[in-house]
Amino acid sequence: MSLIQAHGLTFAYPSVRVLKDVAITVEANESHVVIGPNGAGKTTLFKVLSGEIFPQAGSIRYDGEDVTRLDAWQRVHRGIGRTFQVARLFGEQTVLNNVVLALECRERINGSSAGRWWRLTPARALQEEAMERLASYGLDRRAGDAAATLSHGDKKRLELLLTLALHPKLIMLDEPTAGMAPEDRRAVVALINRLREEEGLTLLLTEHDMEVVFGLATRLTVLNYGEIIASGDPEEVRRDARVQEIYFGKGGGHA
Amino acid sequence: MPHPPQSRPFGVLTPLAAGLVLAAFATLPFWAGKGLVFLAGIVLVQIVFALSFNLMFGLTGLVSFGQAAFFAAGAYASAWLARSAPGLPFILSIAFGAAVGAALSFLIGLVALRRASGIYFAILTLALGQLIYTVIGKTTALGREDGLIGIARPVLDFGLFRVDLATGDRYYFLLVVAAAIISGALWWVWHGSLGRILAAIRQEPERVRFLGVDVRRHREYAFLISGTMTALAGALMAPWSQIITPMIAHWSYSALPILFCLLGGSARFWGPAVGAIVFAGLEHGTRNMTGMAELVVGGALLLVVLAMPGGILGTLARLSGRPAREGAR
Amino acid sequence: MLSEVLPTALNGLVWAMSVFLVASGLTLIFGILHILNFSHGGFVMIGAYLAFTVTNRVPGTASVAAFLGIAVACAVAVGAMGLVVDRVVFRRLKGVDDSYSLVATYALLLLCEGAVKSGWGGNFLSMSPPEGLGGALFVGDLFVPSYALFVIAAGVAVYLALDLWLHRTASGRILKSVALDPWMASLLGINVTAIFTVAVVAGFALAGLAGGLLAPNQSLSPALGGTYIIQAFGVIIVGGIGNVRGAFLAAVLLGLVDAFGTVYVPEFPGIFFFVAVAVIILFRPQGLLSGIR
Amino acid sequence: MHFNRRNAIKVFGAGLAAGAIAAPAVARAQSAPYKLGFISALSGPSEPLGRPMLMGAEIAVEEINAAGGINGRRLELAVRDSKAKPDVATVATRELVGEGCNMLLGTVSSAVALAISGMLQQENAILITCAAHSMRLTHENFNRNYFRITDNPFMRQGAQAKLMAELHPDVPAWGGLIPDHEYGRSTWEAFKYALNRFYPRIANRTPEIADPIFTQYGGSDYRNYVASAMRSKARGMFVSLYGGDAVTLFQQARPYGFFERKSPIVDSANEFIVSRAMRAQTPDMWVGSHWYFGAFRGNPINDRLYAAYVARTGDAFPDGFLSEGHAAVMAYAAAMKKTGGDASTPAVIDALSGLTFDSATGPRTIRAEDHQAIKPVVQYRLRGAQTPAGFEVVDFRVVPGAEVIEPPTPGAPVQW
Repeated sequence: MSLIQAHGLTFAYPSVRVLKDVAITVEANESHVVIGPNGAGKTTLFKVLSGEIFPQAGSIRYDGEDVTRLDAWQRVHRGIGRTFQVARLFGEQTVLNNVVLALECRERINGSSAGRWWRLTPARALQEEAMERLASYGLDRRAGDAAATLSHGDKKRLELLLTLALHPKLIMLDEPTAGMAPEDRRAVVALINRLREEEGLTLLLTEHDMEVVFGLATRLTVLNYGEIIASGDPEEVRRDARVQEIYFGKGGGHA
Repeated sequence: MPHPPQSRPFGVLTPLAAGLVLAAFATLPFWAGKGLVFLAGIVLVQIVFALSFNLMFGLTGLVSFGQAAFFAAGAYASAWLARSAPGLPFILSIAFGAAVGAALSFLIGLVALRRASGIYFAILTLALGQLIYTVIGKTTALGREDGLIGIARPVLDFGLFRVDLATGDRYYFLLVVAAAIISGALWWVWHGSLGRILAAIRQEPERVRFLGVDVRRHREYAFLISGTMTALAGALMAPWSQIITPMIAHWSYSALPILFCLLGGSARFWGPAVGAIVFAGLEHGTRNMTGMAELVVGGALLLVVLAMPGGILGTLARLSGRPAREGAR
Repeated sequence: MLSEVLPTALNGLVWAMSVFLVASGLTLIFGILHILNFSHGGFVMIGAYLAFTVTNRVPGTASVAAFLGIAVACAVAVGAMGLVVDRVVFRRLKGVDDSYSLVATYALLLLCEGAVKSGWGGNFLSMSPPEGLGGALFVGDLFVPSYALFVIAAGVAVYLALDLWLHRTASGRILKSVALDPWMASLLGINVTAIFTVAVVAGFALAGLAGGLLAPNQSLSPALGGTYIIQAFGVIIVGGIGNVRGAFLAAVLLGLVDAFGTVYVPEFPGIFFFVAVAVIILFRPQGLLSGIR
Repeated sequence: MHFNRRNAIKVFGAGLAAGAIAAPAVARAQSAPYKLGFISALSGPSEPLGRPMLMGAEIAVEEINAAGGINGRRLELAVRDSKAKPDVATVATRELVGEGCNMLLGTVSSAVALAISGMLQQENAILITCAAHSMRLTHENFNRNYFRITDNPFMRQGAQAKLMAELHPDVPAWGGLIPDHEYGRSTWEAFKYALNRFYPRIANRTPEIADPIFTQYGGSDYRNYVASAMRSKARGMFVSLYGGDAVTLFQQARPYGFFERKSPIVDSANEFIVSRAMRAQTPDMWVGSHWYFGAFRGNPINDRLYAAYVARTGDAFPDGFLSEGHAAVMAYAAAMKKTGGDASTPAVIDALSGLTFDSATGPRTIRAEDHQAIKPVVQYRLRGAQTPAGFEVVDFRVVPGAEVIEPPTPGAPVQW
């Protein structure tokens, strides 16, 4: 079943058209990676699909429902999560409180009393759940530190953790390994594959690093100047003549 | 199973200090002169004003330059009602002031937050505030530029007995109690679940949005709560000063809470209260240095801003090795 | 009714150019440093008081040339103050919250008022336009005070000079690149701190120039600093903050709105400026033009 | 680690405690001299009005003390700045009352006077205002603890319109430039009323009165108002802008040929404030004043006050606020002589009601009904000149107060 069906997506800034009539589908439980050279429109496509901005034309269906005009927060309620290229965290808050806040948001969405605005301190159960989640990502040692003091890789992991705390069905990861050391990248690839295989999540990603791309993609879409030029099985896409020409044309494995 | 680190939500020092200041305010009429008591009443109102403002400013990260409009709305609306219907219970006229402030801040928040952010939001609120200032100054029912004079202090009717707040320092004590209750309510909002979300919105609104929170709606909440409480402060001031002029809607009056917040430290709940008290002390201390007052107040402010970027409380916290902001514990 | 249109438009332009003279330095400093300088009006006021004193103390300063010379001298003097303010205040405001710089510069405004009061006293003062600008001219059928024309010309001249500087000179381009991305500019070997200082000194010099040129426009009192600042704020915000062209456009627009409002709806003097600012920001939240231009 | 916070609390505590000790200490001084509380604008835009008022009060106190005081006791002034803001004035008033000053004087701004007047009965204090002009003070908002020893718009603008009818019977077309607030409107109301009253009687003509032009307060550009005035058919112009706004208006009006086309110009209350700023550029106009020293030469109080002023400042043209600060002290002195030294509020109120006392403008009588003084209304004609001061007084008129005063209606609005 297709979790996301989008077609005709068009987005233009005053001086430049970034997306031109883009159609994309994301099947349930696939790991769909969007690649393309810088400026191809990957991040804009992400923004449009996640509801951060609205397209000027086109429609997006999520899980059978038309979500084109729904704001990001409403799509989150329906099970979409998203991380950013540069991790966005509450830097002044402790690592623990970052997670507790995400859990409180989840409780609010569920309408549970643990998320009501008049609660002075977060429910004990949420604090404990937060610690467990931190422990499973090896971040429990840093629970009391301000999030701003974390290393780059830990920040990205914490952001993923916040996103997962809401129990999404689909998560959109914008360059999840950007700026990471090779061993960290391999850990992220393993983690993402585990999420898909064990927890049944659907993933939509952008990525620059080809090793990462082919390590986790079950489907590959290539975007160039706002247009999709190929989409399908990663190996097939790799052999596509147009892709070879404009993307791998210079013979390298990196974009 | 791992346990959360021992959280020290609220230390013992802050309530102790707050209690001492409250005690100082509550006992003031017994050991200070009439002028100082009156000034202290104004400072209490300004504390409520600044604490309300900081919910939007220091917590949510919205800079409004038109907050005085809500203060004036509360003051004028309650005074106008009390004057038009003299028999009405005091609590109703106060509630009416707060309601008018709520309606106004709801409307302005709805429009301004939809259209502008950052410095544009600040100037938009400034322009809307100046409009309200001008309209008040041209409205005959509100006394035009000369304002409303001779606002009566109310009589509280408890059925069995009546308390005439016009006698002695009774209205002052009412102000102390009201300021304590309102500050307590604001404290609750600031530290509670809603406050945590508002603080998160200040730091990283996009992340909050992707945690499923309607960010604009929550900014509107902050603006609304802040505007309503500010109007409440205005409504409380009218019977105390017994005269209100359009000056309380002027932009320079909107600058006051910003000043208090930054002076005391906008990152901490009690910062604005400290700022209001210190600023009043500074102004009162220099009141007879005519001609020098601007130099002294300006110099002191500049010094504080340059030498104490976290405000007074932020600097005290840094000196004592605590984090600059509450919540990071 | 028609006979009112031209003079009203002209009066609107005089208001517009006097406010633009004040706003130009304000928007320049904001464009580069992102500091909204509350004290700008205070330094305009100091420029005006300096011009007043020099004109009255030094004999033979009644000519237009001397008047312009004095205005330039005021620009230099206030620009020098800018150098001090940059060292002592602005450099410490880097990286702190916008609202801190607002309060710091508000404190500076108080200091300006205090300084003027202790230097010149609290009495009102008045300065006449120089000989040759005191009278009036006929432009067609229109009767125009020559000093009013002079203010318009001065506003346009300052605008053109700034526009040329920013767009047609190497130093202007460097300034713009620093405004866009100081970090990138520093990588390219530009001394960003020095450029910031140049912008502050230029902005303050514009304040001094505005003070010198506008000294005969209205009475002088320690409250003068606050008189212009809100109008100038409105102009730079409506114009698109940091944008000199936008400020010029906005000044003309708001000047005309204010003038026609005053003449045709006399019951509400002074309200149209704020209505216009609110309406324009509601429809164009980023101002008429955006970015530094 | 919590050391610093605790210290901060100590500092706060100490500050508050110091205030507590200071207040009663000042109150103790009450037994020896009579203390008068002076409140006026000593900073801000109204400072040029409040300063001479204070000087006049100081001169009066010195004179009285030099002559042995009142009933053998000296007078003393406790001075507070109102900044022309009602809330600041309210703090200052309570402070003064707390220090034992029940006799207050001063105030420039009507808003400040109304604010203080409203709290007098509650605080058991008396206020004599020296310049606040609002008609409400002696009408709608009248209370027994309030006194005005100077004139009011009804008297001032009445005398001005009367004089115009006498001097310019051929100019029946009048207009006005009026600041858009209560003071501005009430001056215009009074002037218009008096034009309609005196032109038919004196000039035998019905005046043609144009709608006034309302101006913004504290603006930097008045050219559009000037242009509107130029279009008006009115020849005579009544201007009640004050201070810096008036200077700006006149400065911007001159090149339009305003003063050639609009004559006579009547200025409601600017004393020498405008001419001191504009010097040779001062337009030819009739100015309303509290007091002009040249009009009362030969009156020893007038001559001594003028001499004291010149000695202190070196300036030759004192503003009328000087005599009003002086007169308020003289009124209290006279009242206390009458009570035989009893400075209690009820006694002083009784003594002031109906009191006749001497001043730089000659004897003044405070009406018992509404506590409005019957005092001469002073006007002078000014113009720029090549004199050391830059201007000269060409002519002056003194109209006895009784000729132009309104009937007393305390508690009710003026009947126009």
